[in-house]
Amino acid sequence: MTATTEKKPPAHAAPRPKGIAALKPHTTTLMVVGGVLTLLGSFLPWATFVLNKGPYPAQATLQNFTAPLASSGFRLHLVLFGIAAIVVALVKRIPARHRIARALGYGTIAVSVINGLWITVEGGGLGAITASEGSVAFGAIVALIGGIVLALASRVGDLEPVPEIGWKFNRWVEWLILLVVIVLLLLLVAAVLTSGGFGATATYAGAVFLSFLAALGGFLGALHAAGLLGWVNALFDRHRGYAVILLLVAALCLPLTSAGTEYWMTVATNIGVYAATAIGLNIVVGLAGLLDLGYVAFLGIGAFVAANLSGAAASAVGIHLPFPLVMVIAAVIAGIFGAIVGSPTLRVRGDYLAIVTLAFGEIFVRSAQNNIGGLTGGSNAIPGIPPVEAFGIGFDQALRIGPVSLPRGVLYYFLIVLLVAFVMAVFANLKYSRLGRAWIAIREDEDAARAMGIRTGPVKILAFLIGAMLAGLAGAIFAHKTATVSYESFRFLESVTLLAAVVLGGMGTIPGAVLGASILFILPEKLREFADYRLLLFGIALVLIMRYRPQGLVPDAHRRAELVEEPEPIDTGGDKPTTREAVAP
Amino acid sequence: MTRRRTVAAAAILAGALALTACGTNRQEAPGTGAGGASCDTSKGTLVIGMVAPLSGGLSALGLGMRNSADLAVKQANESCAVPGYQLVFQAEDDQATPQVAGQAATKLASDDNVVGVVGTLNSSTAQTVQPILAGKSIVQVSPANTGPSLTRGEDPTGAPKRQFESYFRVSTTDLVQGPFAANYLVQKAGKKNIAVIDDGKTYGVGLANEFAKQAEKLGANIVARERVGEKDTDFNPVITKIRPLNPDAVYYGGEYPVAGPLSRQLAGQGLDIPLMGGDGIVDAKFVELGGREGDLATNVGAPTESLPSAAKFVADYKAANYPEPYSAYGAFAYDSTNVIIQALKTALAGGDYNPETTRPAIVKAVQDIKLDGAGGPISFDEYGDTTNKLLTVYTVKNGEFTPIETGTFEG
Amino acid sequence: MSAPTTTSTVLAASGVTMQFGGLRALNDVSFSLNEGEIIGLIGPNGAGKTTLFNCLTGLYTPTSGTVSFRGEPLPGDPALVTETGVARTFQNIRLFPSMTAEENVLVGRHVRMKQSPLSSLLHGPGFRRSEREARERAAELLEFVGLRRVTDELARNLPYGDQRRLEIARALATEPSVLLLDEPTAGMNAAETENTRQLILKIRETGISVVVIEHDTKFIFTLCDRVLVLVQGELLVEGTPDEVRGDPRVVEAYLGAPPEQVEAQIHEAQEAEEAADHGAPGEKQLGGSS
Amino acid sequence: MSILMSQIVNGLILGSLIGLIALGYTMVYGIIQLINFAHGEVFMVGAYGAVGTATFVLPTAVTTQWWFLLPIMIVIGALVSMVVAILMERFAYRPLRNAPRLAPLITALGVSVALQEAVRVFYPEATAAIPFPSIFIPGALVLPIGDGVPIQYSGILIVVVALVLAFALNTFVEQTRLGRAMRATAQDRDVARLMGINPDRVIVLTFALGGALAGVAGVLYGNFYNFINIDMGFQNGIFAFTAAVLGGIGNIRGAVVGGLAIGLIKSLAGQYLPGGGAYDYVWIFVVLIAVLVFRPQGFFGETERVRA
Repeated sequence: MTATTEKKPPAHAAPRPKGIAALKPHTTTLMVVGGVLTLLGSFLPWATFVLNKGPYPAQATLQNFTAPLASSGFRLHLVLFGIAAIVVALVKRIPARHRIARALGYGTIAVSVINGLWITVEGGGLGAITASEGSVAFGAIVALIGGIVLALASRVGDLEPVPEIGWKFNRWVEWLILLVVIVLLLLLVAAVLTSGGFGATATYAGAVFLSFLAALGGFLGALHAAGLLGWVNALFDRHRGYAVILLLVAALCLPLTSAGTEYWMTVATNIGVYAATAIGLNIVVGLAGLLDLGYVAFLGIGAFVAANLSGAAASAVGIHLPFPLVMVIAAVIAGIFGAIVGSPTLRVRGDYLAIVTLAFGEIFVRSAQNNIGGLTGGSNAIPGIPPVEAFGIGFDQALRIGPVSLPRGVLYYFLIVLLVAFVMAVFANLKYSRLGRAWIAIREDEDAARAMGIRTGPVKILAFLIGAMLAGLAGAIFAHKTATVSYESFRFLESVTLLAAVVLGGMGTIPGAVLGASILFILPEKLREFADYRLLLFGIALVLIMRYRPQGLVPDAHRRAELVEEPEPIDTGGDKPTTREAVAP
Repeated sequence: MTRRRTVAAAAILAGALALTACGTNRQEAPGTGAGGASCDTSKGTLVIGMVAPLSGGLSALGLGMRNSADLAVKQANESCAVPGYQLVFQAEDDQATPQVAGQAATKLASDDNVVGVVGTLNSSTAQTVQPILAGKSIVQVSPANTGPSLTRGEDPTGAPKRQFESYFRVSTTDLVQGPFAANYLVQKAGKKNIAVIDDGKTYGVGLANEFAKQAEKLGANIVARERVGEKDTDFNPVITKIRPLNPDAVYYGGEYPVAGPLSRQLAGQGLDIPLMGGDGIVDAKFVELGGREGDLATNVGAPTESLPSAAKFVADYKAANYPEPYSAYGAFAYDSTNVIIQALKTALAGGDYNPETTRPAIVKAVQDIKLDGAGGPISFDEYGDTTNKLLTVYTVKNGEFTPIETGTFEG
Repeated sequence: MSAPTTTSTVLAASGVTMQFGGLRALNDVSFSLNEGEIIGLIGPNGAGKTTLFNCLTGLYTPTSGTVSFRGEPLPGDPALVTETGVARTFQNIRLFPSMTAEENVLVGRHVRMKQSPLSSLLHGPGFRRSEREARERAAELLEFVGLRRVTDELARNLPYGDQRRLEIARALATEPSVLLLDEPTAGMNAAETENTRQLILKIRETGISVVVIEHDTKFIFTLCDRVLVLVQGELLVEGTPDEVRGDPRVVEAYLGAPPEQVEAQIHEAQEAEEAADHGAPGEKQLGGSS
Repeated sequence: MSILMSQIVNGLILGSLIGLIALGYTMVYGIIQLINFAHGEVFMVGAYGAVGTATFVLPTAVTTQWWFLLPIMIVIGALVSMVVAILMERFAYRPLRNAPRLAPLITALGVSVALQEAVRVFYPEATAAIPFPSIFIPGALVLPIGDGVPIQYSGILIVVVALVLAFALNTFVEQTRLGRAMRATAQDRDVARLMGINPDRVIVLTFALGGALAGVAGVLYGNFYNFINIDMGFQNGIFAFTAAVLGGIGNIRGAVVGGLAIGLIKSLAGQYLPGGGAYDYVWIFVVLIAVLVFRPQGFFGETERVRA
């Protein structure tokens, strides 16, 4: 948990204690000391004995002084942190040294606290990371001190602004760089997903995952502090069309990485379903500012429509239509319901609208549970929905193309990636259009929007309609992938989860909903130890986000309208990218 | 602000560390988990999975299942039940929703070391899990699914058709329990005007439907067919509605959290007639929550007192100090796990584990299994249903469920 | 005076009365606005000036009386009123704060852009053309009000005077025939006020008729062709600036009244308007156009 | 006839409970225009606090006498709910006083989920329903209409307490200095501040009062139904919110009348409308939507305010 918050510490908030200020001339020394301590910590043993549940990762009971190259896992991360800190301390030409040191320091602290705490708790006491029965292991403590010294150095020294890097290369070179960055990104995503191992035998998966995230946060923070992330971001903007295509290809290549297992394909497909739905919700909430608390019902309507047209034995309609047609019908029917649910917006505003949508959601769940019209299967659900088929291949089959074999579920994954890409394109196109501006204007000030000639009623209903259609599309895939559609999947809490995905990612932004949905799905998968507290933490997280970062992880800078206009962004050679600072990574 | 928070965090951390002091929980034989030091585990680790709701509203039942299955795995490790292998138990949360259940099942299915899965709790989650596990020939034994179609297809009575070779359940289906209850209530207890209420969930609706069918066949009059909300607490409107119809008994399809209060609210409205339910209401909490003297219930298997294996399970569970009670499906989860363990032993027969061959062998071994479980003798019919059609009628007497009679349901 | 000789009426109110519960905020107000004319609307706080604007723009439906545009009655929906050709600014600036200056103006182009939802979705050639035209027009308008340099700034980050001018640009983007300005110079210094005066004159030169609400009587008297004085919901005096300036009734009602009395009036009127704002469903129908 | 009467009795009892909870919704909304979604959970937490105290803290000698235990539990329930409500205001809502309107509403959702889960995780065996200490007042008054119309004594207690508390609250708000400060703050926070009222304190007071009433409702609920569970807050909270809207949000009499109306709708819809008990919940929401669309100011809606 420290891992996720350490990236953005409030920098120079508190007044500096006098005693520390005296150290100001010695920040370089402090950085070197911090780096060395971090290195030292990584080489010292971390656990005094082999824990009862099995050995802690990265050979925690061994010291690595004699074999520094044998470091692995979190200890390797610490080695890198330590070396980086020393390099930054000694090479004074590096810009924003203190800022980098701060990122490294927080990373080190987070990594040592996570692993130290885990060993302590699993080991039954502090003896597990200090000294016990003749063996000593002060790795966690020394590394922690190293991290603190690094952070201290940045606190004492003057924190530089994030430098802006204006490097420019030939278009082909920049394309190559982007390609490399995106391949790295793909590998990084795969590494995050697979970190900590898999299954019941991976005892410390949660710790490894959190530690990995913390280390990643530290490194990315350092890169950001050095201005490199900002520069990459500028590259993205300059070659937007190319970058978007690359990202899509990269997403389609995920099955080729270490995350290409049936399990992760299933998780990714579920994320995709929710992300597509959340983007639809983002139109309603993020753009038009209409809070919808029953949104998951549209996913449900799409799913039930698809289930009934799938030829499943338990469906009431019992006809089997081709899948593309089913998707269209599901979207249209969900859209019609969206317009119906949205129609009270003609008269009801704000919170009251939220309650109306909640009421619609509850009516849907209750009606579905009662098997209304025989269409929902009631409490028995609609099971046995056949998989989607194309060219004679069932989408639930594994795939073998020449020497490459892809796991089961990969076809659904491709399908959902394409759907999410489509939905994102819809969202982006609408956002930067007359309609999108009208939505945002309504969100900002409804009366003023009307005074500008916007017929708010139809425009708002259109938001509901389009959002619901996107959810309906996702629902059609959902029905086939899950093979069972039950009212239980569409309860109030699911609507709250969707809303949380939008809010967490950033309201009104394009990647926000995908990011939010990914986090809400991956965290519970990776942190099984905390399954009992899943919803508790979820509730608390909602409160904290609203309080400390209401704009979400990817804030809507809302100033890129001009960039989307040109399909081929022209390299205007603008040497001061003024929009840079706002798009924090 | 920042500093205050840092200080607070540090204080909490320090407090936490101080609590544990400088001790450790180091054990003599490290790395083997609880006990088991004497067993040969040289061939590696095999996993028994579970898919059940471990968080959210149904977690009471799910956690009871998890603990009970965990107990079975621990006992197997202690007794070296599977020579050469260490067994590990892996419980996955399905959040009581089908798509998460599918995800959990996929997770287990893509681990080659998974030899069998216990679960699920809900029938709707089972529908998602079945094909995923079946695709990998992983045996699934459910302690709690009651929907007849899971084993016998869309038309369970007219044209039964086995759905998945690898799916079994030790729980009995609505097709057995509902009619059995009807036989007792109509024929033995002589109730002729029965009001039937359910909670709208798979278990409750199925049970209530099968009960009503059989009761009508036996000549009883179903005076009302009502439904209460699964989160509802106020049943007075429903009771008022059925009161003028003069029922002499109420059959409730659902679980004890509703059944207890329902029974009490019946009395509160002056309807002093017995409430009868299925195994979902057989729980000490039923009485605490308002179940009255004379209320009836059916439960699968012979009474616990007459079964030494059941008494042993209860005692062992107590000794293991789990934080949650074993709840309604604990004993069946324990049995399901033992079914998988014994089948694994049979399938391995001293050989080495190979997912390609051992898994089908396990499925076959489960099909042929004979075991005395905590819920009674276990074996499976051609559909994967339990052949244990032994049921017991209980009544509440002196605040406890007391067996009245045990019998077998025939057709 | 440069009062135009043409007499064609663009906007006319006749007998407009607005009743909020027991309070009559406007009583039988009639006036007409001629092509290319600038009318000033003055009166003490709470005299009903903004209420009159709201009636003219369809935000309120008058209790009785009619408002007509070029002889046709105006529709009772602000959106349609704007489409017909009457645009306005607000007393307390109501820009879209987290949109850029350019986007604010683009929202003003809403009614003049031809872009169906489908073409918004597909971004075809027609879409690009209309979007390019809108942007060009927005750039011209920003240039016109002198805000070209802040095109990409968020509206909420603009200085106060710029916000006022941006609001005017946004209103102009709807291509109005009549522009209603509610206190365009409130809170401005002398230089900015003068700028605004020039801007309004420039707007008139493009053929747009203007009605200005303002407290600054000097500003009004030097800008307008005609001045209306509104007191306690009634049109007290109407005439050229010179006529109005000399009218004793104006001096008495507008300047001479004992301060307490003015205060009381203000209070009453404000309460009435608030009550109107809060009685949501009674007083207006949202949307309902198509 | 006796069916109709019985259903009306059922409706009035449930309705009084809902009205009692709705008071908290209506007051908070009246003052800071926040739909405090978590209010239903405050009601639930109060019930758990009281039951927990009776089960784990109080000596058994005390817990066997209902006339002694019940008042104690009511006070404890009120206190627990009050404290939770105050903490919630202080740490979740107050920092968002000037945030966009979506923010506090989403926060309220988060608080609601967190409170429910906190009880589930930390209260012993809270995953299942918890029996209320068996102190309920047994027996029923039977009105001699038709087959007899039974009214349980514990139900009568609910109606009486709800009406008394609502009346007391109304008097408090209309006739005391603090009550006037509350009304002034509801009208215009800034003006109230100018008049020497500390709006923060008034808001805390509002939360505290609403919380206390919810706590009382929680205990009465347990006493009537003889059990409590962690889901009771959500459903009854939604009902109560509906009641507050129905009565005209911000209006104390309206909340009580709205509550009674919801109770009656539920019991009568289950009896007379198609679908019976399976759809009673749906009918309540249909009424809610209809009211919001066609008469958003509710029955007593003179204080209706919609701030865009």
